[in-house]
Amino acid sequence: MLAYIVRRTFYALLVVLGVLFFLFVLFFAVTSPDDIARRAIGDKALPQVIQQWKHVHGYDRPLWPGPGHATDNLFVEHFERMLTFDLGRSDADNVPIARRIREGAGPSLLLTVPMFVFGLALSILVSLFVALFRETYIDRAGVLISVLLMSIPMLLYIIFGQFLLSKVLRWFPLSGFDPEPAVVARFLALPVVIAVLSSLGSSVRFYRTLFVEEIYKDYVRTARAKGAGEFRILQGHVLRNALIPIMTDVVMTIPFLFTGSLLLEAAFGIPGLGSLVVDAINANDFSTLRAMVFLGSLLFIVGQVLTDVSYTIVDPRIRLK
Amino acid sequence: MTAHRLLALADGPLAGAAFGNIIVACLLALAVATFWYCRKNEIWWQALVEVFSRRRFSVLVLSLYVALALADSVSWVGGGGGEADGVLSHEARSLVDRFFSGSTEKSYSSPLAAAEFYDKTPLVRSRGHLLGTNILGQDVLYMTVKGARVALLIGGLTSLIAIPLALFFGMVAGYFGGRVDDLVFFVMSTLASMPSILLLIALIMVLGQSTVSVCVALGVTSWVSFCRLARGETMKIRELDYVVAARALGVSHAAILWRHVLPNLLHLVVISFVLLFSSLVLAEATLSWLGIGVSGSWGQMIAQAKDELSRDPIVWWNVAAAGVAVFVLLLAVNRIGDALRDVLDPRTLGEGR
Amino acid sequence: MSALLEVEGLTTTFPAGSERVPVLRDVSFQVRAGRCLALVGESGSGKSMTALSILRLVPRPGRVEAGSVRLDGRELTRLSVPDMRRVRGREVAMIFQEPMTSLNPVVSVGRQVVEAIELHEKVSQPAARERTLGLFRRVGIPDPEARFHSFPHQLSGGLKQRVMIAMALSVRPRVLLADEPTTALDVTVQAQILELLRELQAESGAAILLITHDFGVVNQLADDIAVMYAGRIVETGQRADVLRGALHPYTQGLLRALPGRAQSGERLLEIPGRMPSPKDVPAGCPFAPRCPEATPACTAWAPRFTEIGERRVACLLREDRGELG
Amino acid sequence: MRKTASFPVALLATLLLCCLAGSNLACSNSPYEDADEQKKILYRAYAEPPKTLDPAVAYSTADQIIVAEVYDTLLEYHYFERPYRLVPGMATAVPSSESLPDGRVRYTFELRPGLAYAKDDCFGPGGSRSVLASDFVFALRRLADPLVASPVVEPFSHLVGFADFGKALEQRRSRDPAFAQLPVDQQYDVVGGFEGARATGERTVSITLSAAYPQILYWFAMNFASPVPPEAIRAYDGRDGRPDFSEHPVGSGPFHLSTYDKQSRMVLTKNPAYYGLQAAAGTAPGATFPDPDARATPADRAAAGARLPFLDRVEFRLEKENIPAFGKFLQGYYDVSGIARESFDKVISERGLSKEMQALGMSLSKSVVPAVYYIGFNMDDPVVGRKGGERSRLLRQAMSSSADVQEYLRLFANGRGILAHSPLPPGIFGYDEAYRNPFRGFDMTRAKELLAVAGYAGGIDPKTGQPLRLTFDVPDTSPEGRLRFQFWVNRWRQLGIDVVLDATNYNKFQEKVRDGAYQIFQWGWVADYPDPENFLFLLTTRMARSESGGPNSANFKHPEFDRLFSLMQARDNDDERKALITSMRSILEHERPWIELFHPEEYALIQGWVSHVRPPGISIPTVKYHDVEPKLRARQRQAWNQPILWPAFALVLVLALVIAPGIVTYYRERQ
Repeated sequence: MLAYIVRRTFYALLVVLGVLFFLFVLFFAVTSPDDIARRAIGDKALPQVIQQWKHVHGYDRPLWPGPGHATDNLFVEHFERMLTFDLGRSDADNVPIARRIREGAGPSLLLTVPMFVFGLALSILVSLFVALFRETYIDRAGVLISVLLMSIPMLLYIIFGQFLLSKVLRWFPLSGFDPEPAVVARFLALPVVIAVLSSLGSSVRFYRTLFVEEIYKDYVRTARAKGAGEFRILQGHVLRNALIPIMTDVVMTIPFLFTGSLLLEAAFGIPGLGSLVVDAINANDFSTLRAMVFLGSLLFIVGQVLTDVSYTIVDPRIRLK
Repeated sequence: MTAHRLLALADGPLAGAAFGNIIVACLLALAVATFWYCRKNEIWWQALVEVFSRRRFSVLVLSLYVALALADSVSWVGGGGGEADGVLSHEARSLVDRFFSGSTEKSYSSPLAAAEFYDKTPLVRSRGHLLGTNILGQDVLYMTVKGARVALLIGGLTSLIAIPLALFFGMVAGYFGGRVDDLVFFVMSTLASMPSILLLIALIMVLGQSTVSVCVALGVTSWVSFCRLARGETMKIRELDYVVAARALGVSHAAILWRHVLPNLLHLVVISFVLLFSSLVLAEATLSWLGIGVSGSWGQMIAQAKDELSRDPIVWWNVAAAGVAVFVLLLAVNRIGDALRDVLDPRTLGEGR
Repeated sequence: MSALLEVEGLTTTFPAGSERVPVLRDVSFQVRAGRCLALVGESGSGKSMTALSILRLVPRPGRVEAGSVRLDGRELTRLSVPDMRRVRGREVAMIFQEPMTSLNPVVSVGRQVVEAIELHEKVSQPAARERTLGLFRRVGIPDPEARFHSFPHQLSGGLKQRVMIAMALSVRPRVLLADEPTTALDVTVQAQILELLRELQAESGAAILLITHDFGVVNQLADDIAVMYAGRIVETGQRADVLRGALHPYTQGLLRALPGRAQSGERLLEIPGRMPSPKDVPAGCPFAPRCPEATPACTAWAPRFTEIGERRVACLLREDRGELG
Repeated sequence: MRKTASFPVALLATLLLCCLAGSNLACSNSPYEDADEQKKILYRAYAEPPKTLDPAVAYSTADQIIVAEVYDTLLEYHYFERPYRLVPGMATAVPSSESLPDGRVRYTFELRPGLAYAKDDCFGPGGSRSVLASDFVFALRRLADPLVASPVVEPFSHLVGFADFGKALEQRRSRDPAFAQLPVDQQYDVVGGFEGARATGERTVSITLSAAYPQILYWFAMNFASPVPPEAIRAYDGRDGRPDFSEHPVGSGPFHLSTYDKQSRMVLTKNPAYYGLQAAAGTAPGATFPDPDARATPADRAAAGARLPFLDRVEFRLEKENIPAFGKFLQGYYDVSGIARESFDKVISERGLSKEMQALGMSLSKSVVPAVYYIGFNMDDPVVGRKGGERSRLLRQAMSSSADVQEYLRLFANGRGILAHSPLPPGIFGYDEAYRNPFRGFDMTRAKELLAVAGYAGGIDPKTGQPLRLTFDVPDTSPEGRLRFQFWVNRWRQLGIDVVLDATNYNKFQEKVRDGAYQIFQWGWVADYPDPENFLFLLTTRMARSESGGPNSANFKHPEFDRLFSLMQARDNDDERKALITSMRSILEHERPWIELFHPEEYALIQGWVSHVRPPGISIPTVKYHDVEPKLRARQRQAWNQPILWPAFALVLVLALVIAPGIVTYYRERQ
């Protein structure tokens, strides 16, 4: 078990290095530091100011390691800094990126955690319900509705949700965010509803398939022959078995709770990490984008390791010695 | 920087007509080839017939979209009638362009209205427009129809990039194993571990914004999952008796891959293609909202129209037209995808999520 | 003495296209307490479906169309769902063919047996556990404490089948439906399991409906035999009678195909042809196309049951004999 | 197994409970805490978070909405009077120029007594101190410091020794590492400051210019010359968890910044140390509500002579999208708002407020922004620029004649804006209402004729036989942006010219502009101060992008224009100056480096409970003049925001009706 975790972690580290290399190629080799510098200061800056900026930010050094600058180059520095979580400063407004991420993580989590919890709970409930009534019109309608729901782009959910629920019916604030506990739920309610609804289709379809697949397995028949009721079978046997693939799916999404939701945050003005990315796009802030991609990958890789390890705990069939 | 130039070229003079036509021609050729292959292969033919009989309506809808996209892809220069639209003499116009020629108004008009929406002046087209016009007075039906080509281009071009890539690396890695497999798997893990939407954004920002670079970025982010699948299947196929026998007999690797492995992966290719397609169109819509999508796409129409719902009186036809168009297409594709999966392969794929 | 389990006219159908096709047609038999009836036939003849129909566990969209199943005079087909649930496991238990897949892979085997007990009796957790351990001991599982926490994949096939038996016997059912309990096991284990079943039956006096296609198993366990073909019972009788002199040509064919019966120099015989699928069972005698003795009449009229002593057979050819006898 | 027995039930129960609890918490659409309802708080939206709050650097509107309230200035603009007039702020009087030998000019500012900074920990815990003349000098020295990177070095370099001081600092720093470690105020003292800014007493600041530059006074009405306490620079260095000075302002203005969470919310709170609230201030013009003018409302009249500010707090909320922001305004959650294009027709009818809005008690304020939007030609370009000579000039004139501004404004700005005939907007000296630029009326026939004379008849380039191909480079890739720019392109295409819209993102655009690889672009300029010089300098050779990287992106280089400019610049607003401006205007009319598009008009909607709001035009602090009536506001908000709840019940009912029969049949079948 320990050996497996060590091996898995080592590989994960290798992948982190791979990601860093890819990012370097993307953000330094394809886009030159000159571009970054010009982007950062804007059109009012004089050439010497650009030079100065490049100097201050250390972009005026060689790109790749070479004779005479084996360590003093951007390539080595990129790895060094990223691996020590020195994410640097934003190209757009010079704010330390780490601080921006710390600030943004809170609102993002406030949005994504309820979104995730409600989404998961509701989709499991609905799919259990649909599976319980399999091969009736409820099941057929459920599948059809799921496909309908997943054929609608998120944009439309947002547009219509905002229009109908906020503007016409005045249930929720139109947009905005305030971390004050007294009011925070108001702002999050609508985005959470929209997110849950928009992800419901694909989740229900996926989970229903898993459940139905399990229902037709022999052990379910055994349980029936024992005298277990339909409900008990669903939750004691089917859910238990189907939870393993569901968990894989779920654990992989947990890291992304931190990266927030781009569209929702942008549309509802929630100052989370999703907004950070959207701002970075609009401001051509490459250093922030770079940091966010790195952070996202890191979380994903950690999530992957966790999934693999938790798999061995949850599924007795692959419990390792 | 050469990448920039290349993409710029593709999006520049060529983009309007020739480049798109080439892509569409490629896709069409591929579709015909697939059809021909199925025709000759009884199992495939039966599967196709089965899918068709189960999803007659969806297939019909999809065919309509494809037909519209094709009509918009056949374009040529000249033929007159374009002056009213401000089209220049050397610009190619498609069948669709010609059909809707002279339909531009000054600004908004609501569906089938005879006068402009705001200042109530009479329209150029006195019988009005079926779906109204947008802020620049363009016929919304026209814009919506043109979106079909863009959607199919996004799905098709990206698949053309992603699927061969995935198939090649998946097959090679699964078949040869060892170092090759390690390397491919490592690259896959690396790419897969970057959150796809962030990677997409990063790629588009670095490559610059154009139809081709959006497709390239989508391709880069979407090939991995299929590659993983192809690799796994190849590993299984490699152990099949007749493949082992063929190897023992000294048949070349290329021949084995081509004759034994590839045909056995084809059903995965077809299903992945369909599943990929809808996710690509959805991804493009997201990108459009962020302002880095493909021009002329439904996603962009929706993004442009999102504020119109707040107009008073409300302008709904733009967002409704694009929304319905994208919804119906995705619905048809998803339904066909479901049927295809049921028919071709109920097991290995699980759900394409 | 009246029978404990009486099945009469049981007909189960599945939809095929627009109509419903019977997979069981007019199945009738009786099992008395303390006796073991073997339901014999080729695979696909409807043996397992009979057991599932008795428990009302026919997978959807199949359903029991007609007939009655009486347990000690109580009509099971008309029980409410909750009442039926109380019958399952409690009064009629079932052992399945595939011990590999019939146990829940993610629940420990001990808990699965405990669940069977808890479903029917109000017992404390420790008591249920104790009983389970006792059952494990009884069915010959070595080191029951350790096995209690094992997961199915950690046990051998024989052990799993013993767990299944323990589960089936956990609340002392009066009828045990054993669906090919030994098919998936190797020969030595088969013998042990059969021995165990015989002991347990002797102890509890339960009625057993043994479903098998293996006359070896029949020989070891059964008191009576019912032969099924294409969803119908074609012959019933006491074991010895049937084995000694089968009346139905199908039974005769089955017995001839038995390896043990093959005399030196005599070729191992197989019944030519295949059993028809429920969809295209021919009119007249379903066995007629494969029957070596078939007459034109066989394809025209469906045979009725002929009683010959305590035996019954459904064959036109024997109808005369019945009249004669 | 018994423990998991009720898992789905528990799940369902939790979900329902959470929904109930959530709906209880989320039952209001008010974005504010209910406790604040009765306070004198002004609610405003901002579209873009400030980049910096350092008064030496803050230049954008986004920065100035905070900086201008927190940092007080020596001079201010009169709140009502137009054309703009400077009045004393922290200074006791607006100084007049004093000519010195060798062409130098001196201004002497006398500080008002009782000026103090808002309480801040940089003065010791909870401390404060008086504003000293040396703080002004320190602030001016910071402008010269290259490390501060102030964007307004150019106008302040009129101060004697300003540029040399910066150079000296830089040299000393690179030579002497120990020096570079000193606090900046000490560094400035060691180098010795510069002659142009000297504190000649505790309350006297003397400014010396190397040559006449009357516009310098306007700069003293902006935040760049606001006093900065050196303590604050020392304390807020952004290291070891301390905030940076650019995010922790320390000023003497009417408000101080109490919350700065710029990605969502900023709060200004009344500064008790503000001199306007001190007894000594009396009727200081900058801290007293001015006498009413002709447009004054009864509320304005009642407020005349009152001490400023009225408000206890100003809440700013980030609203990146203007649709929801305007929606919230209509719900009563913002007090002042622009008008979203989408809602214009509901709000405005016949250039006045609609009946509906009037009924809600709102009022409308209109003003022309001192700004100009234009399409520029790159005059260095061989096709559209000066190298093409007469042919290119005619082409520019033709394209200018075909730009249909009225239609553009109607489509994209609801007609909010006036057609620009020259760079100068109304309200700026030199603006001539009667002037009609012959190439700025929309006239396609004229444009086609001009094009034909140029040699591009029907838009066909004789060299290639194909339509002339030009590129319109725009920095906006947003879907809406595309629509706007496409509008101009469509008009030119009607001339037969093949204009390609090249929408790149901002940095690629910058790259193109830098490389000179652009032909046509669109840009806007908002005045820093109300003087024609601030517009016309955009077309001088000295400011050309290709020469100095300046804001003259058209690279217009015209010696006669430059000569006239230098004459015009230093003059007071007299007839001679007007004549100079007219000559410059005719050069532009003929040469057409720009297609002047329009001067935007700003419409502000004001809720009935807000008083004294006037459009500022130039970005100057105005919040101190505003006042609100919280009681009225609370009443209105409640009336406007009754939620419509029946659809929720209907939905639940429909769901139940759809699902129930299924459940019933299911169980019946199972029996």
